[in-house]
Amino acid sequence: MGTIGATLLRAGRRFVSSLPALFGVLVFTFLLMRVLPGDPAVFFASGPNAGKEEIEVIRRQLGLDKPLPNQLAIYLYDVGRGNLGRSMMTGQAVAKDLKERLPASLELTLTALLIALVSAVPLGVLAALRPGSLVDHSVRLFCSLGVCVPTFVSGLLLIYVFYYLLGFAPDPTGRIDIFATLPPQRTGFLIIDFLLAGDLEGWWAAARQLMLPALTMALFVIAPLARITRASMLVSLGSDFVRTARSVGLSWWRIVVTYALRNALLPVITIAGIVFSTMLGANVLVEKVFSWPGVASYALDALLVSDYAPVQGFVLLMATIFVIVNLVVDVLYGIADPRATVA
Amino acid sequence: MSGPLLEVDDLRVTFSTRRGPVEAVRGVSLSLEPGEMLGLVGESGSGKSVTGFAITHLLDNAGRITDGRIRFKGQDITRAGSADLRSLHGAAMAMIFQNPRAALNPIRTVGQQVADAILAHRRISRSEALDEALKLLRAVQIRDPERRMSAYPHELSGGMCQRVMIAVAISCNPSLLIADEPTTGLDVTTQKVVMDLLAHIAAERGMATILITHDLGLAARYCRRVVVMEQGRLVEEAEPLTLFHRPQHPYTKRLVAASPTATSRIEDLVPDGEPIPLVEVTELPPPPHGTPLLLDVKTIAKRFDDGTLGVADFSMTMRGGESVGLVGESGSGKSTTSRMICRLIDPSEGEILFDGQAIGQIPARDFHASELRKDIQIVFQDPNDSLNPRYTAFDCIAHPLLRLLNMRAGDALRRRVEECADRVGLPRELLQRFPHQLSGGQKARVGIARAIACRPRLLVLDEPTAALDVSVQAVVLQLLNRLRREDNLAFLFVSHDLNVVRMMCDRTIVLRTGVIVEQGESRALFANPQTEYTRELVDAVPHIAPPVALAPA
Amino acid sequence: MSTIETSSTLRHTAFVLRGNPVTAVAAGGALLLALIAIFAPWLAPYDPVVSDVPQALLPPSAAHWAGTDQLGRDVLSRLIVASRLDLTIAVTAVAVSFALGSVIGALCGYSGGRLDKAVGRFVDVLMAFPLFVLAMAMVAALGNRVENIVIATAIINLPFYIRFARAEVNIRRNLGWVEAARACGESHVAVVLRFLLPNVLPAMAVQMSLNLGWAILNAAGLSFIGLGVKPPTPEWGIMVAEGARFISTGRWWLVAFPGLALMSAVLCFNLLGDGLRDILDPRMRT
Amino acid sequence: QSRAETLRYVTGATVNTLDPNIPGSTREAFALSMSSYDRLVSFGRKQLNGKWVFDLDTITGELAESFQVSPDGLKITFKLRPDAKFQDGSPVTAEDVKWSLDRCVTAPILGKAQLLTGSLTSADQFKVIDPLTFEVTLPKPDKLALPNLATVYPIIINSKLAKSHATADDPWALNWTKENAAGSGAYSVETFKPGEQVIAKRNDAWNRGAPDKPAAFKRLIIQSVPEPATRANLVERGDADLVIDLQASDVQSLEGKGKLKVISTPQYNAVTFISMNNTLPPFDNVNVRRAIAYALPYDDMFKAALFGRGAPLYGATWADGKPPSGSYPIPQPIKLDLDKAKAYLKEAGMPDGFSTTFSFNVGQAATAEPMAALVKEQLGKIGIKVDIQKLPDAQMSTAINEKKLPFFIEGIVAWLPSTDYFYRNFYTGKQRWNYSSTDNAELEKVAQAARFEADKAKYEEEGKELNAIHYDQMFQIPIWQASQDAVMQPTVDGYVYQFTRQVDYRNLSRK
Ligand SMILES: Nc1ncnc2c1ncn2[C@@H]1O[C@H](COP(=O)(O)OP(=O)(O)OP(=O)(O)O)[C@@H](O)[C@H]1O
Ligand SMILES: Nc1ncnc2c1ncn2[C@@H]1O[C@H](COP(=O)(O)OP(=O)(O)OP(=O)(O)O)[C@@H](O)[C@H]1O
Ligand SMILES: [Mg+2]
Ligand SMILES: [Mg+2]
Repeated sequence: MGTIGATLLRAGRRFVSSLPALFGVLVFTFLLMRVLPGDPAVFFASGPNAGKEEIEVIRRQLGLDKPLPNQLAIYLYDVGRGNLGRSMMTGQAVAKDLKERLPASLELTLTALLIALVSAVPLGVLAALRPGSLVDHSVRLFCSLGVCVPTFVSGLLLIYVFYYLLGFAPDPTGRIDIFATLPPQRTGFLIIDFLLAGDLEGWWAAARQLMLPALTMALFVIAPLARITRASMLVSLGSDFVRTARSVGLSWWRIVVTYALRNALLPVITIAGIVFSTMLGANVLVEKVFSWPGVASYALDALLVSDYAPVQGFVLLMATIFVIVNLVVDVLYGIADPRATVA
Repeated sequence: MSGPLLEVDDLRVTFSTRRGPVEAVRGVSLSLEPGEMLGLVGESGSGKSVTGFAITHLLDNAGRITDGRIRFKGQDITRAGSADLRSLHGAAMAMIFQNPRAALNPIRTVGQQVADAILAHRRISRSEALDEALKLLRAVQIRDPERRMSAYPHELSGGMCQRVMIAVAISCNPSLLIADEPTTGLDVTTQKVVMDLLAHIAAERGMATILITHDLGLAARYCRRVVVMEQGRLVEEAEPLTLFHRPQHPYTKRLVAASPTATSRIEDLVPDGEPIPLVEVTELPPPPHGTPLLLDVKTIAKRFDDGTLGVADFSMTMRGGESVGLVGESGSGKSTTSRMICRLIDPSEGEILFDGQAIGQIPARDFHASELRKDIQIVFQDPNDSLNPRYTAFDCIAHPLLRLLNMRAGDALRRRVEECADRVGLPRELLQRFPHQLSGGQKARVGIARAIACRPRLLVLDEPTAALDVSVQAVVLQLLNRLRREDNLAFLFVSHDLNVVRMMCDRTIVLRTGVIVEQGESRALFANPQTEYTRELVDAVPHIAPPVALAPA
Repeated sequence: MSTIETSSTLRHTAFVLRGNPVTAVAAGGALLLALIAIFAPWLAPYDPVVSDVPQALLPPSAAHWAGTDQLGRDVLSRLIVASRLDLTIAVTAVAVSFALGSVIGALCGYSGGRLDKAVGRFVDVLMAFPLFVLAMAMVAALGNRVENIVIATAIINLPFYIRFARAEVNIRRNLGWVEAARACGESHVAVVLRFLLPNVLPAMAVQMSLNLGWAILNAAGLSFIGLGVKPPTPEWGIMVAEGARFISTGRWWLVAFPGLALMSAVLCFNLLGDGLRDILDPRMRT
Repeated sequence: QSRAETLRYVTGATVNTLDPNIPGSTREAFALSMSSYDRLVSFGRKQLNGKWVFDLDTITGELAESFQVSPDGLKITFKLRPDAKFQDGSPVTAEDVKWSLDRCVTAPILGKAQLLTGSLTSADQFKVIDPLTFEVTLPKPDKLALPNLATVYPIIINSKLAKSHATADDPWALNWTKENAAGSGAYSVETFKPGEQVIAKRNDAWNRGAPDKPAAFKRLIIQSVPEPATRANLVERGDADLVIDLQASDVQSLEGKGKLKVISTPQYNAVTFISMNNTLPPFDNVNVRRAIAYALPYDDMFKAALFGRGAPLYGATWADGKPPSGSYPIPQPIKLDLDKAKAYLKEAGMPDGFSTTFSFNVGQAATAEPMAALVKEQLGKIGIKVDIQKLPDAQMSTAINEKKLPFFIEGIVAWLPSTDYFYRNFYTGKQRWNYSSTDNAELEKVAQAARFEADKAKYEEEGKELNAIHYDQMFQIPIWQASQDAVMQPTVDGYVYQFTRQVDYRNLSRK
């Protein structure tokens, strides 16, 4: 269809226009890392008797002995060739580390987002159907509760209750029970790989493992999603076209879902996109608490020890994902809202 | 079927609001025969829509029918349950709303929306419903209906949307159609086409129709019977001709007088209004020879950033105290032109001379500092958004005085503001109010007071009364007319209501897609249009005349 | 403004609060918090930084209503005193980003064109950053002093305010009263700062109150990874982070009470934000 | 293999390289390398206060079947085990040993600086006599030469395999060994996910364990769980077999519950200090340092930060004011005594105190933060205003290296904990580990002399002398040796406290 073509075209144009922003992120992170007072060479030259010489060796290895503009030029050149440098911390190529860890983060974030959407949208709709009622107030209260607890606290509490006390949840040590056999890697998303391999038991194990961390993250973002759903649902319920729908006697379900909700979801798509990108970067603490081998905790560790390459790589990755998510949102929006393509 | 289709008996509707209950409809009784078209007229807020919503059970949650009875086809539906309502809605009675674009679901194709309405009442498959929908689109005379089936509302013009809306409403052949201001917001020309279609369909299908409108001319043109509402009550019911020529109720009299017609004069608009010293419009003293033109616009054009050409090759002249009208359909460039002349936006080409000085070259960005800023002032279209919500009326009027005349806060300023308020007939006690605490007419007065506070020489009026009720419009027009005479103001009057322009302006310029199509002395121009376009415009204006459309065939 | 205005504002506020008990409670809570913060030193039963190691890790009792911490300090006193710092951090951080963001956003939204594009790019860069990492990096680079935590929090909030103000101004810039102001001889800059900005503030104030809670959480997150306020200064986030270490040994009071404090503050601000919308909207007035 | 044959070990840090020589290697990497590689020799073990700890003084052969030190102490000859095989099945030869040790002293890796302390500095010192005989020559007799060969770094690598992965840029195949183990150790690495986990399989051919047997567990899972509370939960619920590096409070509570085996040994080769930079005023004044030493709330810190788990190094009484022993560290005769502290301050000419900053690193926050708070509070009482600085790890090490921090918490570990080794490495030179920036000619002279002292009694005397100087000058304040708490399932047996402060998986078995 023409509209989809136009949407894609627009998305493409938008991608090109966000390239400067990506470049800005690249340079900014580079400089930011150099401003950090920690010297990675000193930190990693940690053996006893490691003296000036060792530090110099590491500094040379990291290319930190060159003047800053040269370093930047080399870095940009390397990034251009897809080389994100090496992590001192893991001793691996950053690109490899990120590639291994990204699916874990994405899987977690997407599941969390899904949980959040599945609970936030009905809650928001419920609240909007009877604004000012007890239901409405309870929804607002419940959602606000979620935002009030820092994720690391809710995470630890969930572990304490569901793993330690009740034993419902599997041990919170990463993506899969350590004794389980991994499915052949296809997508990197365990719950998909298990399905592809037809291993339902494994799938269940992976899904159980995913539950608590995803829930922890979801609790934190239900509120903004429910709030925007409620607000836009109120707007669309009060709109003229819903009145039209009522005036011709459409069924309640059709009015609420097809007419009001589908329109109300448009802003939710946008917010969900923003929420997704922020979550991906901000789930550091959840990943830490659940020993989740994701990119954010990786970057955090690197940041604390001034390991430049992983942090730079991570930020670049996040920025790229941010751009891609924006594109996806754009495309979704274009499909969901025919008016979007006109602009 | 025997007996009336709809009988409303002493209907009362109350809204519970923050400030307690508000009775919006207070005892309305009316009846409607099958196939009849009834006009329901009245000013804004008189309860027309609420009556319509009450009959169709579409009131907001806050509204309740507190008393009275509604009988439809002999059956009491006052307290109909939700199951009854579903079969009632659409199948038995349907409604058409004011803003057609907003009344259609923006993210669903129009074909589907019509089909949805059909499916709500008939057990047929979706594809059958779509076929049916196509037929309906054809019936409402949409060009190229196959293609339009998969169009979204935003891809259609306002008139087309209204046709779709009509198709939705008639999809299940209701016996009662309530059209709530179906053509407000549409162009004069489109308005006529849509109304003709509606009347035609209603007649063809034998649907009874209630036409809610505040335009007496419109009601007169299409209805056999008109009821007039004021503050929730029916005050008069009559045949249109009777109503217009021999109105009984004082309110109706005022309403009729205020409605501009092809022959009315400003002085006639407000029969019992404040007496205004009559000065003949045509007897303006001829300007002494040699005085420079007040305004000399030389072939200005405006090209927007996105490439659209808003106005092309526009030239005009004005003398001091002269009044020039600018008419044209929506989007024809009226506002763009007036803003350029006001120096709020920069023309892309051309020159503007004011009082002999070239002001076209001063960028709009810097014009606020110009000596001439206070000589050219503007009154905006929508009084609702032309006042800063955080300024009181006093602040609004004082603003140009403070900025342009460098007056200081104090007694002198207060006196000057009060004087302005007096001149526009704004009670002094309203000066401390905020815009949201003022009525539309009052807001319009504040806007005018602000514009004349600095005693400008040229006043640009961009549809100053478009958002006002006829009676308020009448007062405002009269007020403007008086001010003009008193101060020898020149007016550039933008409007799409030809009757108003004819009354207000010595000369008229007709614009279409940014180009002047015709100009000349107002009366002559309207009496004898030279171009097809102007003729269409003139013809489309509803006149009070015998209802031709429904003349027995 | 005039007295008529103030009294009507008060009346209107009272009206909204009466119709909306949740907001009223939230407003009460926020007020209480502010009072606690102001009078903290006099309210705290013990000195919040003086240790008493033999009395460490005691569960809540009559002497220590919220128990004692690892160093035997009274948890309740620390909570009370911490309110001051936390509210300061939240309020200043939000105020800074609000002040900067609204002005920049408003100017962009009004002018459009090149400035708008340039700032838009900058905002894109900021938004594309994983915000928490940005905050961490900034605090790590500048040192974990309160000012820097405030600055970092402010900067990561900035893009939202810029966007918000930009959008709000953008839809208003062609309204009649804006052009009227120009016809009254105001320059573009004056129109933005003196006319448009005050009108978008209410909508932004709502955003602001929502962000207050978020700013506290952000500081808490920074503390959790060790980049928060310096010890032994009491701060809710640090207290929760420290307390979290003791969950597994059943010393619930160390995380429960600071958590509760944090929670009620965030909750108050969030609910208040919803209510503010009603109070500040001039159209809802009569 | 069954669950019982698997050891699941959870830890806070991660194995980040399979070659412990790579700069930046973690303790976990060291621990793994102990099992994946063999060295020529290894330390024995001894019982101390009823717990098994490593024994510096007994060196036993690992790849070496036997070794001989020449009478002049300048030559050490190793006889390799004829049956020793690398994990790929090829035999271990003296060539491999030579390549590996050459690499250790030439390549830019961590081993270089370590072996230096044992007078092993050049490839010339290593000689292949025959395929199973290998000789090390020393310039001077050095007590630490042999122990050095038992430390983490001098791993014996399958040289043919490694060389096949060497490149011109990387002649020692460092990039390859980082991710691949080519040793002859008790476990071969199956999967290695840096930052997550390592799974290792028993090498059944390995027979260097106690009575000539392979290691007990068939499989090792070394998993990284950053949250200490979660680690405690895991071991308590039986999901993990062995955990170290728990929070003191968790260990205390687990010990109290009595369901698990908790083995606590003070970290005999590590010391925690309150350190002062002796070159920065006011800490360049010995009386200020003494004042601080008497103003610290030792007991409170010990209880609040460590929950009393560890060996205090304060509060001793030295009869006649002389150090009772020549070993390092020994408990110091210092305790909280504000009057004395004030007197010293006065003597230093600062009766009203001064202001300073007190730093610690984020990674140590769990213990350091309460300590810092207490230090600030106590010093405040004698007029010293302390501003606490919490620095990210890299920042802290940079600042220490640049000698910018005046007053901070730090710790040291020595793999070869002899008195002279401590004093030479941690109290001399302009290098990072000389936290106190000590520059004391007397100390340096005695320490250097002690290094090559063969006579035990004399060595003890020199040790006492060094300890006396340290106490007199109070360069920095050793406060304690924290406990190494290993919490394990009751079925797990054979835990020995190792110089790496890690678990040696080869020691462990299940009852
Ligand atoms: N939801 C509502 N709550 C409170 N009052 C209402 C509500 N809807 C309408 N009213 C009141 O009912 C009265 C009649 O309103 P109605 O919309 O019927 O006027 P109208 O004649 O249709 O005017 P217009 O020409 O402007 O459409 C008005 O005074 C209005 O304030
Ligand atoms: N800022 C702008 N950018 C691009 N196009 C514009 C802009 N402003 C107006 N236009 C276009 O210029 C044309 C003239 O607009 P203008 O507002 O002057 O019409 P108008 O005659 O005042 O219409 P109406 O009766 O609806 O007010 C329209 O086609 C409009 O779409
Ligand atoms: Mg109406
Ligand atoms: Mg216009």
